[in-house]
Amino acid sequence: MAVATSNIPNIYKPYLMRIEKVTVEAPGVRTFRLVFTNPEEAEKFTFQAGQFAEYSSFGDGESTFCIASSPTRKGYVECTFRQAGRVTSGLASKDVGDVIGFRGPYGNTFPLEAWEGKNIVFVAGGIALPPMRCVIWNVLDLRDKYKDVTILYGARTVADLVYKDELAEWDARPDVRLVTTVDPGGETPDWKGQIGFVPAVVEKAAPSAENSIAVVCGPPIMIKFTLPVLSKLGFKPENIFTTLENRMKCGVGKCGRCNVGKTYVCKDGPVFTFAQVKELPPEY
Amino acid sequence: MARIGVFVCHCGENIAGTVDCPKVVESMMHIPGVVHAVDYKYMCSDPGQRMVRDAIREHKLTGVVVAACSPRMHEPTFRRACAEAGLNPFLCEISNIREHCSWVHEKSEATTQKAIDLVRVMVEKVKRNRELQPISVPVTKTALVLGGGIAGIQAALDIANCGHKVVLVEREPSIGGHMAQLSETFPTLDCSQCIMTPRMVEVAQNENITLYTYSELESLDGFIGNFKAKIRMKARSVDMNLCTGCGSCYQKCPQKKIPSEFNTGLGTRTAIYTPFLQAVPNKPVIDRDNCLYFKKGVCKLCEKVCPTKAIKYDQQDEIVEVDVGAVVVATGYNVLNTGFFPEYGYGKYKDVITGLQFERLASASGPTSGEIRRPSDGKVPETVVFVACSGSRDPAKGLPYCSKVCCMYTAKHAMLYKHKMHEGKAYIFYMDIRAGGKMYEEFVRRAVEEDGVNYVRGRVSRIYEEDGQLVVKGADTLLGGMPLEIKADLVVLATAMVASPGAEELAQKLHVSYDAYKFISEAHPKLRPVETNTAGVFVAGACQAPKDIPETVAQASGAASKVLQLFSKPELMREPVVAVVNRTAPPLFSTCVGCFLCEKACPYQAIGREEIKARDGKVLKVVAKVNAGLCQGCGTCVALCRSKSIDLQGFTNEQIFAEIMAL
Amino acid sequence: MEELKNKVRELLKAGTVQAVIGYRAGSDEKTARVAFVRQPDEADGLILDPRCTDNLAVYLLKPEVKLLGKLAIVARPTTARTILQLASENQLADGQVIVLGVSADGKAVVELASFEALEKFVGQVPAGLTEEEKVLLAKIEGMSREERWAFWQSEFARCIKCYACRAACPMCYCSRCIVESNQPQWIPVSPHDEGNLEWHLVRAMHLAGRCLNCGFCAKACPMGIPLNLLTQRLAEEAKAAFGAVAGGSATGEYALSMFKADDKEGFIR
Amino acid sequence: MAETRLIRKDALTKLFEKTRQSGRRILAPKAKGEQAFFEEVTSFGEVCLDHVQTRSSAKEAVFPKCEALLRYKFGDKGAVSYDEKPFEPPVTVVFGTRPCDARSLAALRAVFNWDTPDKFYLEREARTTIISVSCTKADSDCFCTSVGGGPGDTAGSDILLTPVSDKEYLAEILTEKGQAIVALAPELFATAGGAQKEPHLAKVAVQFDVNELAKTIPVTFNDEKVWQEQSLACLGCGTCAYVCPTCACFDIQDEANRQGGVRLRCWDSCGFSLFTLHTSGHNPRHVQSQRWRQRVMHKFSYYLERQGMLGCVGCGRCSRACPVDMNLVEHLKELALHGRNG
Repeated sequence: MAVATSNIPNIYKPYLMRIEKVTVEAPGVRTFRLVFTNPEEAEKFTFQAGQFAEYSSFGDGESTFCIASSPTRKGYVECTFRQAGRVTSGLASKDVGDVIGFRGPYGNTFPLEAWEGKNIVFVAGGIALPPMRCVIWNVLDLRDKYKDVTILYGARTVADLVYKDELAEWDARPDVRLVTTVDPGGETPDWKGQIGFVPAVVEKAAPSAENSIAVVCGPPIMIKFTLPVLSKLGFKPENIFTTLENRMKCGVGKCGRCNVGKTYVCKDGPVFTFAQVKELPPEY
Repeated sequence: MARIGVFVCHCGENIAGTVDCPKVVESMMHIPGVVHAVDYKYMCSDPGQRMVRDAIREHKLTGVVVAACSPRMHEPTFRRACAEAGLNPFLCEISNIREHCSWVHEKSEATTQKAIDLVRVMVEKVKRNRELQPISVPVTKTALVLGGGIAGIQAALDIANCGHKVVLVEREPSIGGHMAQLSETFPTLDCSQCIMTPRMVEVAQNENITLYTYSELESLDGFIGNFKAKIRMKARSVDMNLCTGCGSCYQKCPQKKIPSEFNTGLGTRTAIYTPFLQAVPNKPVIDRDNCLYFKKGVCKLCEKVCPTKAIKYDQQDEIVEVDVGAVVVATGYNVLNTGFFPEYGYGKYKDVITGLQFERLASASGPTSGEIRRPSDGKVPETVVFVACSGSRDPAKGLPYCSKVCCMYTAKHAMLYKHKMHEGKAYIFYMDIRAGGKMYEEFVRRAVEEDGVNYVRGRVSRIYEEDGQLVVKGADTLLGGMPLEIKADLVVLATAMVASPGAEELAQKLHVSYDAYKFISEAHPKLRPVETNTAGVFVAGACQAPKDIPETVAQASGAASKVLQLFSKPELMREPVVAVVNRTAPPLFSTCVGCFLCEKACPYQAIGREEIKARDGKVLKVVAKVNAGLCQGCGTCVALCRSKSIDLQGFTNEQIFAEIMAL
Repeated sequence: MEELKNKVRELLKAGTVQAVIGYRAGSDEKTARVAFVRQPDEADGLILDPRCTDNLAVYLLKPEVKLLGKLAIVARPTTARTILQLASENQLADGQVIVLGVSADGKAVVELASFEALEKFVGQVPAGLTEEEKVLLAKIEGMSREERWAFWQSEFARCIKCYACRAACPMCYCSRCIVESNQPQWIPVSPHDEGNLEWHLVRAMHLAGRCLNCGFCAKACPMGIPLNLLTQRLAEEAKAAFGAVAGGSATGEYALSMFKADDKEGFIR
Repeated sequence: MAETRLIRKDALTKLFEKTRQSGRRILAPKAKGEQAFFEEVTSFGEVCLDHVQTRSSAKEAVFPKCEALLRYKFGDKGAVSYDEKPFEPPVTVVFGTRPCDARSLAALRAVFNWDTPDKFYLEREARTTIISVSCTKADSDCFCTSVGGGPGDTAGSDILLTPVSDKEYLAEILTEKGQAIVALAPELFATAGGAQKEPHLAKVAVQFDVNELAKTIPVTFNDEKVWQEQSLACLGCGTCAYVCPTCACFDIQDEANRQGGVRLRCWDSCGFSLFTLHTSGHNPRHVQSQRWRQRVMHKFSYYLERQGMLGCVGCGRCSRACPVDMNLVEHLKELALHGRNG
């Protein structure tokens, strides 16, 4: 018995993207630049800073990362990931020219328009710079619209710092204040940045909270100790943003995995202010 | 981000004759991760190796697959080549498209396709290979030699004479083995004991050799360079330190009718005895099964007559533990025994004897002092029939192999008989004569031509007694299968050489493999004839296969040289193919759940326990830990681990899965 | 019954243990459920009757239950054997748990504080399949290979991969089950025919020679798959091949871990 | 739309045959041992309506335990292409669902159709006709009336049959899909006359006030002790979720060989410890009590807030299937009590 099929699209079907460039950022950490294999899809595709996607290594499965490139840079998307599980190992084995899946963009975005005319302070730790890189470039590409830009970035060791070339580029820019730090013991003899944990470095750098937005991403322990510092500096919870990274499968509010209370991180997030985070049950 | 190079070897025509090598190369270029593929006539040649080195540098390879012969042949070659080019040698793998493909198939599309499959499988493995570093382990420079026959004696002396300690273990009360039992030896007819006993004395006198007779290996643990052997010294009931070997005890022992093992049952011995006069050590042992005191609690005559009070009835078995770096197995052989030849009446007719029994009859130290007299009535036989291949080369009886020495010793036996009994008639039933060896063929010709031995080509079907006379029934196949009946006074069966009793159990203790006939297997039949599949355990003499004295001695010296090679360095480098227990992120730390069934299963005692502690020192978890020095990479623990928390470096589960999934 | 309640009260009052794992009445008259008794007066709610069949040993390794403090557990012989088997696999230490051993007829209760005492206790009760179990197993054995294959295929087809069998099995204590090991993916996760077959065969093999035949897996299976038939069969196999019976001692060897010179090698062809 | 007719019990065989002849797949309760399971049936004789409730729910008709989301082929040098076929799930009649199961479709649809419609669910649902049978008996685990349903509730059914005598069912034809079934054999349906279903329905007592519960459970959220006590017996097996007609959580897994592969979606459970485990080792719900809380909160609190309905239809399957006899109603009552007190 035949019944006509409807035109509901398959929301689980990824775009096929070709890897155009692979950059090894740190041990086990890679950045892929991806381009659409189908130009029509490329034409229609848009996203905004803060959104994430599901990346497939076909045969291994899907993994969730934010889009690490800026929406201001057209024609490609970039993602940065650390090789850890089955999917990321599958992805890590891929090279330029290989095809991977990309499903997205999903989730909400950083309210960049609302931030216009403000100072922006980025605080990132380790592998959490990628979700912020998207916003950083977005802001820098529209530099005139924002006031002071401060980037505070720390990693365990010098080797663990990602986007080393871009860090140098930001460092060289007069309109960006970059402070990098590594944990004590993680420095190399020629390390010129700070030595110390991120919260202490933030405190020392003391960015002004006046007319400022802070974006904080990093491991839970870093966030836990950085928030009081920002608060002491006068940042209000509603002006501090972060992105949550709960485990996801579908990315579209079906699979039930990322829920924090009634909140779907995939739909209502991943971008939250700390004012919002405080309201969430402690399950993230 | 794998960058794999594939190097397909033609091996001259060996591979290229059946496999389309260029096609293999072409198909490799379609596999993700393969950035370079090339074929060459002889990849193992200098230019071939250079191709590998150059490609590693030029293409920045992260892995190399050489499709060629068995990794047993050239894996070290190519791994070295990779190392020279700066690539960790363990990122190089061999795909065996010769033994596994070209040699076993005809030239066809399917053969080439199989070669492609085999190489692709290895490409998928290499993609998942990790850099590994060799493991260095110290070497205990003491050798354990099991068996005090000519093989064990030769190996022990060779090693000891190079200044290393040797522990020599012999099951019987004296060393000497079968060679001490022999009369004259072919092809020179020199007296066996005359050449054997000096060697035995040398062993006893050598300071580097510790001799344990009447002892057996209890267990062997550890690994190459670092074995721990437990030796059971069976209770001798005689204090070796006090005994002077004066012999008063066995002269007085009332139990005199015990069949002598040394004389193959043709003579007798006492309950307290030394096996033979030249025994080393020349100190007696009480055979508790036959001793009146042990059987009935009375007698103690030996204790009374012993001038040094050396008799110790309450002596217990003693276990001694020795650390050794290498083991030579030289446990010899046995002769096929009764019951095997119901049609020949062995065991039923006293005058049907084995070749070894004949040796004792012919030996000056034997029960007849070297006169050939038949066991039943001591009469000198006028007609002797020798039956070659008694048991050997008889697939129907389960012994398809040739015992190798029978042709020669049968010729010798007939010759010895004829030398002593010029008028006697000697017949030899044979299948064919195998006399490969220096002066061997000449020796056989001498028996036929000079000593008038009657060689009858044919098998004996039956031996029976008729009117008190043995009748040998056979056929002469050279005369068209003419039936033949010979009335014989004595029949000598050239019984097959078989593995010595307990060979299987011993092999299991040593973790070495053995063949269907319980002979110990060598690591490679041609290129590693004195090694076993367990590193550090070597093999010499007839425990590996039937062989004669010169061959045995040569092999024993070969095994000794392998031991010496091992002892020539303070440490040895081992492949890092060892098991590792995983580590995961806290709070799990490891998926090992600490059931320690692996600990029990590990044949090398390589698994210990490790506590995972919190910062405050509190033990969070106890997990298995592999001692890389002890681990032999056998993978037993990997197979056993239910949660898959142990993996074998170089052969990880992931690699094996990738190989299978690539098919 | 009073004897048990008194023992429980005693142990809790004296502070010998902080909690006792026992049975209490369940949703209806046919069911019993686990009780975690922490106050002496709660002992009144304990029951001990033919309904009480769950193998409570499964709770001994549960982190939340361990947090209650030192434990005592009401154990029929099967549960007692489970505890010994867990001990032989280093999951329980001597003295860690006090066993209130219930005799096979359910009447007598003995306090067993050491593994040695436990070993004696289980030694008095014959282990192995019941007559009914043997009959059931013989029925499966009596099938032709094709019939048996069809039987298990239809059973496994219903599996939904909820892993209740695993959760209910006290011997399934791995912190990461093989089915969750995905590098490599040993067993397909999805509940299709292949994945289900692999899961159940591997589960059965992992219990070979370790299964105490408590039947909790089959009871837990919401789809009614008679899973215990598989482990029973393997228990018989381990017994026949290696003389191995699980749960007899706290230091017992595991047949599949041990090599013995007289091991049967019939499987090598 | 609703139309009431009578159909004789012995006419069901005929209706069944007509339905099958029309090319529809029929899922119905089939007895196995003491339980009944929804399975494909090919003759009416296989159908068993004697059980208060089947062990498994009928959700498999619209949300299979394992389903391919996409198939792909590997090409040369890391190339990938899709192996696309139109998604045409079988046209299905689910016969013999209880009214609670029929209601569960709305809860499933709420998840699968919000914001981003899920083709797989919706296509299956569109092709599925639900013929329910009212409950004339209930057991102690049934609590449909406590969550807004009832033994003769029509929500979600296309046809609801209620036995009104030994020989007859009252048939409420509720939707076009239901009409289509009737149209296969209109001669089997007689006019209803004055038959009433209510007297024949089982009596299911209301056990708790669900509106109160929605208010009281969140209050208890941070009271760890309560949840620990509640879940101490829980073994963390997924049974409750797997037999639940409304549980919709799933996992996505790839299975592939050298030639290509398939991306599968299969049932999952928030009760599993690995459900929320991050690769880093961090687990937002690292103990069982949190996972039990999630299940209860989701069904009775979050669902209401996000989907505007309860995530529970009161079928009682979770209580019946729980290997350690955790009884949801008991737990809910206890929670309500805690909420009220504090």
